[in-house]
Amino acid sequence: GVLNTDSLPTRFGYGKPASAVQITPLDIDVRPDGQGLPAGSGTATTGAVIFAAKCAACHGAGGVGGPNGSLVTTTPAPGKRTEKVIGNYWPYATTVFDYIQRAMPFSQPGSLTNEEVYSLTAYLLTANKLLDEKAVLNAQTLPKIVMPAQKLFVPDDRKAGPEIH
Amino acid sequence: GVLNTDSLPTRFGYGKPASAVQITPLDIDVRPDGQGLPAGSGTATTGAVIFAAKCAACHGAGGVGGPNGSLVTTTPAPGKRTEKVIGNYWPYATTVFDYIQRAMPFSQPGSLTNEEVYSLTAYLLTANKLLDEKAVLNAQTLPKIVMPAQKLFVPDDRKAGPEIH
Amino acid sequence: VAVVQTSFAKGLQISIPQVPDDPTKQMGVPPGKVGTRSAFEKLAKNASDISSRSPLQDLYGTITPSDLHFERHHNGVPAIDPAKYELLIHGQVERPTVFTLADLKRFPSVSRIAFLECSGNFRTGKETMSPQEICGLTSQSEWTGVLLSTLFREVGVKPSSSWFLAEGGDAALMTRSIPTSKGWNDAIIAYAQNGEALRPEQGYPVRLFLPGWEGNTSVKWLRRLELGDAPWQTREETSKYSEGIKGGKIRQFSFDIDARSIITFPAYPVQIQKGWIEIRGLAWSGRGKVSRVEVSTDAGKTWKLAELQEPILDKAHVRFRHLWQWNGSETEIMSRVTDETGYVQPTFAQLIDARGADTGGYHFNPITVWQIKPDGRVLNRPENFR
Amino acid sequence: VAVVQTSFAKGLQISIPQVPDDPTKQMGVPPGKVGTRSAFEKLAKNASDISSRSPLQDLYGTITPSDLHFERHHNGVPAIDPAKYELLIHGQVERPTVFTLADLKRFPSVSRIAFLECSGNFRTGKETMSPQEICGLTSQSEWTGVLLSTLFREVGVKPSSSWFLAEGGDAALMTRSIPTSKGWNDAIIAYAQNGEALRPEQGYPVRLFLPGWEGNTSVKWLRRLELGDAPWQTREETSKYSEGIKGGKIRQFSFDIDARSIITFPAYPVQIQKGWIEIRGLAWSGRGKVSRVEVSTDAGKTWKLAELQEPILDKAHVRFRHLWQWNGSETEIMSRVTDETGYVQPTFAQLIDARGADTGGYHFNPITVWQIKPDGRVLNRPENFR
Ligand code: HEC
Ligand code: HEC
Ligand SMILES: [Ca+2]
Ligand SMILES: [Ca+2]
Ligand SMILES: [Ca+2]
Ligand SMILES: [Ca+2]
Ligand SMILES: [Ca+2]
Ligand SMILES: [Ca+2]
Ligand SMILES: [Co+2]
Ligand SMILES: [Co+2]
Repeated sequence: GVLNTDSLPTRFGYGKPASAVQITPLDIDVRPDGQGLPAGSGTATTGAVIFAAKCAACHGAGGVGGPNGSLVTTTPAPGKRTEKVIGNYWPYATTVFDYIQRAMPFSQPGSLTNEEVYSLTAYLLTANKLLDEKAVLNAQTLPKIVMPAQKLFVPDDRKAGPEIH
Repeated sequence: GVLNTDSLPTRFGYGKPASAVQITPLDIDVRPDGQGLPAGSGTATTGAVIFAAKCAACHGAGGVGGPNGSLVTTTPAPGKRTEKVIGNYWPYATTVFDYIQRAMPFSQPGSLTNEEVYSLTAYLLTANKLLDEKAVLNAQTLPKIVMPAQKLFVPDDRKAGPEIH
Repeated sequence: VAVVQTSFAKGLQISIPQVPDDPTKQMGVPPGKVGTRSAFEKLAKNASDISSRSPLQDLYGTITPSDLHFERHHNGVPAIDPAKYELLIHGQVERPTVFTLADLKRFPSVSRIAFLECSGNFRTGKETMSPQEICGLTSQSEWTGVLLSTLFREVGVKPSSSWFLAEGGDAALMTRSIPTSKGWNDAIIAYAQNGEALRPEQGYPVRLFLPGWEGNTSVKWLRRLELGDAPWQTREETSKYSEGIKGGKIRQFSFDIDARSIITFPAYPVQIQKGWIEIRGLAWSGRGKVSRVEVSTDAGKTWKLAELQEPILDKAHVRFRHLWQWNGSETEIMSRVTDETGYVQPTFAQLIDARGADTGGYHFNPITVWQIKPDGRVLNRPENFR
Repeated sequence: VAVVQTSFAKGLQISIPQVPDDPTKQMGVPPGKVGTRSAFEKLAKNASDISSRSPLQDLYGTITPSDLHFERHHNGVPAIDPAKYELLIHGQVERPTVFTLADLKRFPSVSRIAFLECSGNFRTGKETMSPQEICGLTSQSEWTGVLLSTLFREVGVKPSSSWFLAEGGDAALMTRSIPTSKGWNDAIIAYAQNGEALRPEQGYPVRLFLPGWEGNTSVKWLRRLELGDAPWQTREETSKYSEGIKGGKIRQFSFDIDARSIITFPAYPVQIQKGWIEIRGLAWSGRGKVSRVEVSTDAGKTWKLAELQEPILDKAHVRFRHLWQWNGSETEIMSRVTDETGYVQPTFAQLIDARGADTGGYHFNPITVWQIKPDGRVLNRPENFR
């Protein structure tokens, strides 16, 4: 099922060069090193107001409970597993910004401004006790936050072969 | 893709024995040696009347022309191929009975009595000049008719391999 | 519904599905019980009163979507209640038996991917013909069922039986005589196609499937098998599905599908542009596996080996591909297949030469030639029987 | 529509299709442009808000009918106009490029039959669970598209690139980081499935297809590939699609689908009868070909080799079958696959033993055990994480 690559020309010439004007609006991804973070900033105080208005209906007041799951660490009921949330399971804080920006609020994805996303990120980190409530989150400060779960993450160590892993 | 037949039991025991009552109504096929021909008989004179009423609309008056094709040999228009019909192309007369019985008239298949099928067969053979118009067709006489095309038919002689055939 | 003006369709009223300006900004349709086909995909067979042709030029890979499998019926598609379905096997057998659909499904099963082609699958006569029109009576599915040999053992087919009659439960009561050896060899009593029950148009709930043989012998809506010792000479194996050959003779019981290939891209009605073009097509043989496909882009002067998509299966459509750099000159392109028996797909002229001008359209498997015009139009090269 | 009384459905209103008493005595439905599914076949996926499961127990062979392919979306199925569709490739490339759908189809194409499985494909907890409920997030298609390596050469991917981001054009803007080596190796930018354009639920008009890898990485409705030198750590590869392992660690970027098999017949909800039974099921591995499937009919005490339907394809569902004569005694039946790397499908206990009790449902591929009751009922044997 693999094409004999010897017979391929170096280039076919299909497609058009992509200009910055085409790339920039799509290139919204944010990496752990901060690459991709936009200008702007936000705080937990502002985030709390936005969260109550746009998020709490699905994720609960203060990010706990709600029909679509908690976002903040809580103590599990006896015999229950700990819910995996930002505070205890997410290895990078930049992911909070990236994901909210692309996918939330669920019913209106892509509707938030950069300031709003910074503020919501600050709010959720604060609620998870990972950020001081006075802190200003921006492209410089956000990548510096070290998440408690980061040290737990290991890349796949499974190998082909008989071992069960 | 082929099952390892070694591991098959001799019989699985699924299905039910078929009784004569189940087989007989379905077993309507007629072979060139006459096997399968029912009791009864028919003549071209009777067949002509039935044909005009039940068949001519589709196969033309006298079995020539009509929206669904001629059944009787005609001289082709200059430059046209001879139409392949019962008289010049069918190798066995029993096939006429078998096919009419199972499939005609097209809009009411299976509606004819054995007498009607014998008569229509007699009529079409007569129209194709293969049977005397006074002849009585039945299980004994029908298989005896030798069709002009029979000598033309040869079984497939193509073989696997490079030959074009 | 909107009215559009294009060079192809002037003032044509067509339906344009509604899509959001930016689908990333509004919630999509939730998961469903049964999937859909995009409203933008207008796939259709080419239907007449008696057949319906697969849109080969619009298909990819080798599996034919079940609802685009070609159709050829002799009195339409019957509606059959699977709970009432029965298969009768009788004649030269130890134990005449009736099987329900549930009985058939309990037997050991097999699956195989194989083509099914109508032996009348050939049209020519004009330039503006697509692969669908020329050659759309071939399709491919993964068929599942019980080997007929398993049922033969179950009912105790007698050694005296050399032919059996297969009869359909349609309004044509379709009947064909089949050598009993094919039943012992690889015939399948099929009840499934591409993962699900047979489609009604393909014989629901049960059909005969004879790998590599002309489609008509794979009797649909199968209701009865009678074991005998001579062919029945049914109308479908005498008046039809027989072909004139040299010396005024008529060849009968020509079951095997001779090897064939056709370029499905580029092909009418597409218009091509200069530059690299991947020539794509299908190749198959009823006698075994495809060994190679050659492509000519210089009107048959030289031939190059096309790439064959693996797996190359026995009696199955194979997808072939060949890269070609078109410089804008007028030319003709064509493909020819060679099967594992050494048979090389002939030209139209070679077939007429071998069979005589009186032959008809059955088992007619010539090389299809596509004319490439300087403006990029791709046209069938019509052939003439006389 | 009629009201029927059965032991299963009391007074349920169901639709019974109308069929003639004798379909051989009235003309059938003429050939059509698009085929149909028999009204007697009630095939359906099992749909929730976020996924929809293939009815494995109702399927035959290995191809999943496209409209029964499992679904897993993160904000529904977007409606995309193929004429407006574009794929952007940028980042660590010589030539950032935008491709239309027509551009993608012009490149050399490949087809391959391969499974796609969601790595979250495991449910347990009760006896009355069918294969669909336990394991219905796996399906198989013949995928056609352009090798990503062909596009990588076209845009000039820089040797510095070790990871790329694949982004979907759905309302979740789904993103996954993929090692660039997978792109060079066997990734396909797929635009067709089982002979026709991708279905909307499977990513129409274009998806990424990563053979053998967890389904979520085969990003649907693909709109963008960014070449980079480190993973992005998207929410889908951190918060989700990661699994707890021993020592409180969390395993990430676990892409390969471990080998798995499941008996799909007999399985809940069927009830079996004494006598010969063909045990049927599916087996597959994301690491290569299936080498063998063993079946136990005595609760795991002894194992026998099942027959494997050819062709056995790389990273593809394989149909296995094994004849068993049931004497009416209570027992347990199960299957286990071994792939060509020597990996043997583990039991639930072996998996917990290897990963610790804190692991979740991702990449959970245990042997499925079916309890056979003396009255012929077949029930799932539920397993417990703690
Ligand atoms: C209409 C319901 C709804 C609203 C409103 C909503 N969410 Fe969500 N949220 C969801 C759903 C559903 C998911 C899970 C999506 C998935 O798994 O694909 C989710 C997931 C998340 C996650 C990831 C959780 C995890 O553990 O992986 C975060 C973070 C999040 N939402 C933040 C927000 C924020 C911030 C807002 C407001 C700006 C918001 N959500 C508004 C429904 C909603
Ligand atoms: C409503 C139209 C219609 C009527 C009425 C009809 N036929 Fe036909 N007949 C057809 C069609 C259509 C075919 C071709 C069927 C096929 O090829 O599957 C055909 C085929 C035949 C053939 C085979 C021709 C060949 O060369 O293979 C015979 C013989 C025949 N009909 C006899 C009859 C007789 C006898 C009757 C009356 C009892 C009859 N038909 C009534 C439509 C009709
Ligand atoms: Ca970026
Ligand atoms: Ca933004
Ligand atoms: Ca008989
Ligand atoms: Ca009769
Ligand atoms: Ca023939
Ligand atoms: Ca994983
Ligand atoms: Co080539
Ligand atoms: Co076995």
